[in-house]
Amino acid sequence: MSQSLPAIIYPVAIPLMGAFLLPIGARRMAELAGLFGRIVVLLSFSTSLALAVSIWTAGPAVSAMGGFAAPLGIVFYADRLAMLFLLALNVAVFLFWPRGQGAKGGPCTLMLALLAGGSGLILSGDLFNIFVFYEITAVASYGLAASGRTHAGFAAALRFLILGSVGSSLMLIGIALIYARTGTLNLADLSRIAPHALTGPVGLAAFILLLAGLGVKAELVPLNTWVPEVYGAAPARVSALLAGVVSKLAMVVALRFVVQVFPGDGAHTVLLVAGILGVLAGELAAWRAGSLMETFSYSSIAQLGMVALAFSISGAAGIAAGIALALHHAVVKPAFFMLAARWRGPVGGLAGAVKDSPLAVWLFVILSLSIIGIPPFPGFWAKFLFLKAAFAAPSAGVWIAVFVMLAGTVVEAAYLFRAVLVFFADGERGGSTPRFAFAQLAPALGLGAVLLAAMVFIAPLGASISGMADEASNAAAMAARVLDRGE
Amino acid sequence: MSIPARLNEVLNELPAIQARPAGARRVRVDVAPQGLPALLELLKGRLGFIHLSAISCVDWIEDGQFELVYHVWSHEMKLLVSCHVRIAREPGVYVSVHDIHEPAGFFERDIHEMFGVHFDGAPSMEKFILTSWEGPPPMRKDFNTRKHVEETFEWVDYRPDWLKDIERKGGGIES
Amino acid sequence: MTDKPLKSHVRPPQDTMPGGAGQGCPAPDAQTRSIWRRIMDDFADHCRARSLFVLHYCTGCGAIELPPTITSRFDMERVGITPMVTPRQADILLITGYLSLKTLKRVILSYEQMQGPKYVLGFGSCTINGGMYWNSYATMKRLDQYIPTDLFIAGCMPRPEAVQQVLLKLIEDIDAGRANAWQDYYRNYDFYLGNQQRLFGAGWNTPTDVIGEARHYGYYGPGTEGEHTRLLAEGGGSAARLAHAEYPSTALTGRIKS
Amino acid sequence: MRLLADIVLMPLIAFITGLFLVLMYRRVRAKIERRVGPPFFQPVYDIVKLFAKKTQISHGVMHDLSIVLLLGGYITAEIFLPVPGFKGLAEEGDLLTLIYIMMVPMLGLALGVGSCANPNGSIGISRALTAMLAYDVPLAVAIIGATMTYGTTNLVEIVRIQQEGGMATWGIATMPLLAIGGYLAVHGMFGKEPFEIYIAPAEIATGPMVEMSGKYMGALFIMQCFQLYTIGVLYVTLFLGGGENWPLFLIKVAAVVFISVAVTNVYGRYRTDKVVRWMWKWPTGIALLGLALVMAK
Amino acid sequence: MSELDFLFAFAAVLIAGVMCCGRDGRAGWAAMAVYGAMLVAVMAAAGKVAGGSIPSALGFSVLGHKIGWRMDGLGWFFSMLTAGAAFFASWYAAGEWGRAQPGMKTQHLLLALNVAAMLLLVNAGDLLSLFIGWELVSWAAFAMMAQKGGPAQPAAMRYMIYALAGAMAVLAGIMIVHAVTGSFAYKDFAAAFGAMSSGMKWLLAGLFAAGFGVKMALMPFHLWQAAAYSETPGASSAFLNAVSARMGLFALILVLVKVMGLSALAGLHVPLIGLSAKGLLMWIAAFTMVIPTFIALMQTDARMLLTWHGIGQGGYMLLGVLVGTGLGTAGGLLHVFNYATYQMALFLAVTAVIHRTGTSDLDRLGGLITRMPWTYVTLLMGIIGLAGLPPMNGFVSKWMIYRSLLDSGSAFLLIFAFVGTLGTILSVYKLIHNIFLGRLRPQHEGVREAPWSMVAPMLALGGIGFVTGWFPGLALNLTDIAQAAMGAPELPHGLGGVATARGSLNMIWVVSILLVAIGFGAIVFYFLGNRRYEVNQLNNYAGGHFLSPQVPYQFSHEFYPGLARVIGPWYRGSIVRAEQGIGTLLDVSGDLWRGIYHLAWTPLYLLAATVIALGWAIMGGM
Repeated sequence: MSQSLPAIIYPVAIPLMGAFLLPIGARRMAELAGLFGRIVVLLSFSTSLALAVSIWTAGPAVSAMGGFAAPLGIVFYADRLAMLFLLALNVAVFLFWPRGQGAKGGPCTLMLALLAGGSGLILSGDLFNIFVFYEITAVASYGLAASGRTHAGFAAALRFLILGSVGSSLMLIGIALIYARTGTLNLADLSRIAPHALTGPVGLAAFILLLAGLGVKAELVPLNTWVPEVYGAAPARVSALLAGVVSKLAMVVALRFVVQVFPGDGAHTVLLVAGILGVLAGELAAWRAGSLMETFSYSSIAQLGMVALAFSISGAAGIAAGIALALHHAVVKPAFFMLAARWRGPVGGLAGAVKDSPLAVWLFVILSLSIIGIPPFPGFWAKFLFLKAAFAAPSAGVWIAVFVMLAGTVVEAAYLFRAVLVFFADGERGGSTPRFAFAQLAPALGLGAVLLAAMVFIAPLGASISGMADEASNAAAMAARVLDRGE
Repeated sequence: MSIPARLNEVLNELPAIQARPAGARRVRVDVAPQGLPALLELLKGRLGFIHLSAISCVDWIEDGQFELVYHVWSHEMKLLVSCHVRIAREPGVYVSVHDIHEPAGFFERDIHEMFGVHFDGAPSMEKFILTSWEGPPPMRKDFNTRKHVEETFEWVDYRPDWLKDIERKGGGIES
Repeated sequence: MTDKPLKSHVRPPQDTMPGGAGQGCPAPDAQTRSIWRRIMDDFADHCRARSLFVLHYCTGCGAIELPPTITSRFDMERVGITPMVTPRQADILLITGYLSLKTLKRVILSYEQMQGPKYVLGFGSCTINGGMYWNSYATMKRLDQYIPTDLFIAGCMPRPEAVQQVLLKLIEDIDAGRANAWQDYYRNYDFYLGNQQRLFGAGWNTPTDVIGEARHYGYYGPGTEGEHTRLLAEGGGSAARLAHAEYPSTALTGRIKS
Repeated sequence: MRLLADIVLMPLIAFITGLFLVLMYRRVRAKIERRVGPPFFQPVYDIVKLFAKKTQISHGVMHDLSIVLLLGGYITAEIFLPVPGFKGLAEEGDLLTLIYIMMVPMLGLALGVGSCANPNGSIGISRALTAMLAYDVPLAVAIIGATMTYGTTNLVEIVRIQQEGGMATWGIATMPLLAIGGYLAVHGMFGKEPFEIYIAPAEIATGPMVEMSGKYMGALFIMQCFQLYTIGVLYVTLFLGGGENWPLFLIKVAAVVFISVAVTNVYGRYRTDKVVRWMWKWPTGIALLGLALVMAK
Repeated sequence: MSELDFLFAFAAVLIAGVMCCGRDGRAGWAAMAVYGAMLVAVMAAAGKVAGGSIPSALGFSVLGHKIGWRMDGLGWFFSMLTAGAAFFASWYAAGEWGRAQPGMKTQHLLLALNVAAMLLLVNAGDLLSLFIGWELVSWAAFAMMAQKGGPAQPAAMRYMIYALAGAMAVLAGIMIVHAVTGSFAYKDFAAAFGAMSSGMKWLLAGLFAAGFGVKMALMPFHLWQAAAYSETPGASSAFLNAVSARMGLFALILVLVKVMGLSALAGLHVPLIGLSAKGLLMWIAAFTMVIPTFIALMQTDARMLLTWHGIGQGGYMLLGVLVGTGLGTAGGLLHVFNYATYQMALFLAVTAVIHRTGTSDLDRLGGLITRMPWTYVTLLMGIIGLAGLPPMNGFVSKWMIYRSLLDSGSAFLLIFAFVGTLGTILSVYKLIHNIFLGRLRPQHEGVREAPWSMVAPMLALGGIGFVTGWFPGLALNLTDIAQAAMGAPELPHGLGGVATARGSLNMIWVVSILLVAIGFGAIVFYFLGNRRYEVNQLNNYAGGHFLSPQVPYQFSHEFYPGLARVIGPWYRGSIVRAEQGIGTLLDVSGDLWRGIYHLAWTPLYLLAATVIALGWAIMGGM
């Protein structure tokens, strides 16, 4: 059942080593940095792929660091959910590797650090370990946010840094609170102690603090004021990566906490409230947004709000819906960001874009149809899963959540198709809107292809997601697997 | 029957003017052509002669003159002043007073149509009564209406020749 | 001049009157009429005599005589005479008194808009010989020069009794089939047009296409077209040609009725 | 064969009765104005004179078709209107069909007048349709109330129900309010004085009839006869127990028309919006009250 | 490969065909041929579908739910309508009108997409496929509306928001049903509906009625339809008007009447007023009949007038179906068929007028009867049908609806229906008078009749209306199939019409007598008087005034001044203000949220809040 120790470590170790070696090498051969970085990513991708295949076949794997047993030692826990997001992270990093003038030493190392931190975050089964890797990813994302080297970029990154550090400190307090009450930091151990130790206001306060920490990255309402500025100012590839995958990682960690450490209703209602506020904030702000980039950043807040709503529904169905929504958003949002990168400025100025770059406009239409949730597209099936889960256990909060989500979808459709109609409007001076070079369009087209493929193979994809959700939802099995590994 | 004192003062201020009472509430004032607008202005300004009821024109063909009579009323003094002006018949041109009394515009158009007197500065001098009339201004004495009628119209003769030969055969109107 | 009636057996010859207007012209559809047709015509004349619509067009000072004649004092409805608003539906056109040239234009237009057997009654001496406006440049003197007139009433405004009497005389004429002056407008249109053009100039025309109607109803006589209508055709524009230029035709097929 | 006789005779009877009704209308008006009034055959003379007009002016094919539609519409309406002795086709089409068939001639006239290209006519038709909207609301309420009480819309059946119990089961006895509301609406339908806004000779030169001359005008006179007859008989059939025998039936129809005509000649002319307001206030109110009573039963 | 599969195959072939070679001239005629073939295929399937239903191979299962399509009587009826309407629309567009249109290829493509989407909707096998079809229809209609650009886009945007809100309500309803019954099949839903609590029943009925009511433009959601449908280019707007709005009615019938059952709806009672759910819906239908009709009365654009009438007529159909008796349901469904014929004829006629004169503004047209007689004949047949007067088919269905209302004793609803008909008569006369009658304007002097390729479909539609008016039995056979599938009681009817105990209608006699009487009238007219003489339009009575073409002598602006003075103040547009209220609410809250993201000191506020919370937790919790 337990895999050989080194296999789980590689996805974290390789990028970490690469991150440190790259600056040394880069001083002499500057252009080699990009290439070297890519090789490292490919390497880590292949190892994690191998790991994923083995887990898929043999079930979740556990590895304790340095031979120390579970409750004391640091444990890595990898199940199919973790593997899915690990692969997604690797693919995203490879796809959005900085190009052009941004590809000097700095951003590449940060990218590798981000990869390492992210993988560690998703794999570690220990609370403090999660905090450490969360810090690594946070720092890396601050650096990347500023990699645009523009004045606005620096200011946004600074505000992002301040907010992130405040969040992290709150998270630290939370961890300390838990450690004080339970005496252990291992998630599996906690899942056994927490139900009777962390109940009551202290437990809730601890969860809120943890969620506050994670909320910064997961764009939950009170903490996501940095989103429009950073995504607006950062280079498109960075915002795509951050919005697309990194925010999902934080949400998955929050899921782990809710499933294992805080199974009670308190945590679920907090997540529900955060989700509702997220959807409301995202959709309404996007309705009044000026440029496309700003619209999509608000829209990502809204989508993550929906994921939070899904996770707030206890039980495997909720988790499955959450995964489906997160995965779909991870595919669609980066493509939107790549498009928005070329279509800067207010939407009104883009009249007649369909004549200049028809492919981009039709991709935009397909993506918006899917994100709204029109039947043949996978977006619909994600919403379908969410509604199925929501109506399975209808409570007052869930009714409000459903209403907010459906109303949000209507508003989302309104502002997306407001833009589409502008594209199709017959602009007077043809050729005024920016054209797309194939290189810029390639990642978006790739993601579009993935979406269409998902549309075709919806049935198997649905089955695997629900399997993943079942496995991730029973905390007891995970605890048993981690703790009494020996006996 | 005498001219009210206030009117007398005003009239004395103008040169070449004769005024004499012409009835219970009527005064006739003869004034030189160039003095009329001033007279009307004075009467209107000072004594409240605000109502120009009519402008009539008389064709003195023997003297070769037209006489224009401006009938002006004052409701305060309950008095009518008719200002008589003589203009030469041939050019038949006089100045318009429509800026003092607005209804004058129509009276002048009427006189132009009927007598051919042209008023300088009048708002419009086109026909509005005899719209399809091509002949000379009909009210001038030199226009012979009888001859015109004789030319354009035919008469029913009360004893046509066919009636005469019927009567010869004994028929005709019962006596 | 006492208005003594003509002895009944006296009938003035037609050709002496210019244009043959006045006391009824030769029997209209002179071709031999079949028995059935004669019966129908007699019955039609019988009904026409007893149902007359008078046009509400008060052209002169005599109109004030009409109300007592039509309403309760003399009640002409006893013999079927009722007032009607538009010329289209009216049979009798009353010219009650003097006619200024401007009004004459409207009278001619209304006359042409009237239908089929229509009758014109001239009230008072103004329509006979100009009346007291005989030497006025602005009024017409003889009504029957411009539109064919059936009956005149002498007097400077005849009283309702006289009006009643002329109406009864008209009814009697219609019953006997003699009241056909209206056909004369079609047969001698050139004469009437000539008189009208003399007053109103060559450009004078009305939207009604009288020549076309004459040809359509079979009253196209030798006098219908002459040099006046030719004048109208090229100079002022004949009703037909003008119809095209100025008045677009509503004929379904769009053809212009020549 | 019986049907063929009905189809030919019913319109003829309708026309002749209509002539009498028109004569009665003009005689009553004359008597009110202290006049002798027209001779006996005056309506016939008018119609024959109009048809015997030598020149007939038309404004296009639609102008002619409207007259044809007019006459056809009213003849059809007569055939669906049961009178004593003649059942016609009342079985085939019921009261609702009759109400709609009575709208066909109105539409035909409207199209014809429209094609005359004369604004007086168009204004007349716009006022006529507004008046129709005005008086048809109370009429509808009355008809619905009647059909509710009788339970059927088959006119022959309605007449039979009313005649079962003699005077007591007449419509006016069983539902007085509906009858009164209905009568006020019917008075509006006659299109006479208080609601004569669309003929209004002084303002719009007889409205729809402005360009009608000769046989067109004759057809309109015939329509007036049919109109008086049809509306009178409809009211009699619905509320006055239909026709047991001819003399009584004619007296009832004459009575219906007489009261309306008598009232007509003492009124001035309402403006169009006054017609609408009046019709939707008093007759509708009374009829609704009656309907409420009927529904309560 | 059942008939249904043939149908789907035809639709797919058509879309592909138009995509690849939509450019060349013959594409229009080819599309027409395919639609004709579709119509024939549907007609052929009539026998098979009368009893049960035709399964289809198209179907897949996802996330554990099996989704399939099959055609039952109701689906067959609406498929026949769709194919017929598409056939006439493409026939009209194939001719000269199509060649004169910019971007005709996209219009053909969108028409094909719309037809395919509608076929998917009406032949849905279960609730999920119903929703899939519903979404596709909404979006295909949106694309067709927005295609022309310019003023069409805001109208299309407004439609899309309404349609999507409706779709979300339907989705929520479907998911609730799934949560309760565990499956999407109609029969499970029907079985479980009886046992549900009245609160749940109200919720489901409300959600489905609102969701489908949006597409049908029922009263509170009717604002979008007039502008959206009249801005679409001619032939496709005729298609949209005739059939697209009826998809809402199809879904309403399917869910509310067939699945839930009218008796169940009658059981639900509104607490305060004594109405049942069915009664409430009938009153909504009644208001939908009257108010849009009187709004149509005040329109000055021909297309807006017709689309407002479309909304009004929708009220009639729903009212007929909701009465529930055999006569009422047959009346409602027959009205769907009749409405499709005359509304399409009207719209094509108005498009022909626009094609020739360039405008559809009623204040700038007039007297076109002399120039476009065949278009006039079509419009005449159309308005007689729309007003519901005897010779045309519109009368038959309205009579049946009135008859059923009388039988069920709902007098006040009948008064509303009657007032609606009167309003229709007034506004349709205004339509035909302002366009074709009255004075011909000088600038329309050179207008010619529309080309034959446009006149032929119009006359064909008018002919169908007249024939089914004369022999309503033909159309009633079609509605029988739909009625059987709906589970409504059977309606005994002959070729001429319906013979019930309390009042019967035999249109063969009514129309024949009308024609005979018109013949007699023609004899009286043509033989009794003298030959008529046609005069030009200026030979007119004008109080002695000489008419000239330059001076406009036409009464068309504000056609019913008397009526406007009475009912003018009633047009307060309260629903329009409510809609604007929601819009401003959305904008204000959007600005509010956006403001939060421009706050500078969020971290500080956050820190302060957490410290306070922590203090409370520690003090209390420890």
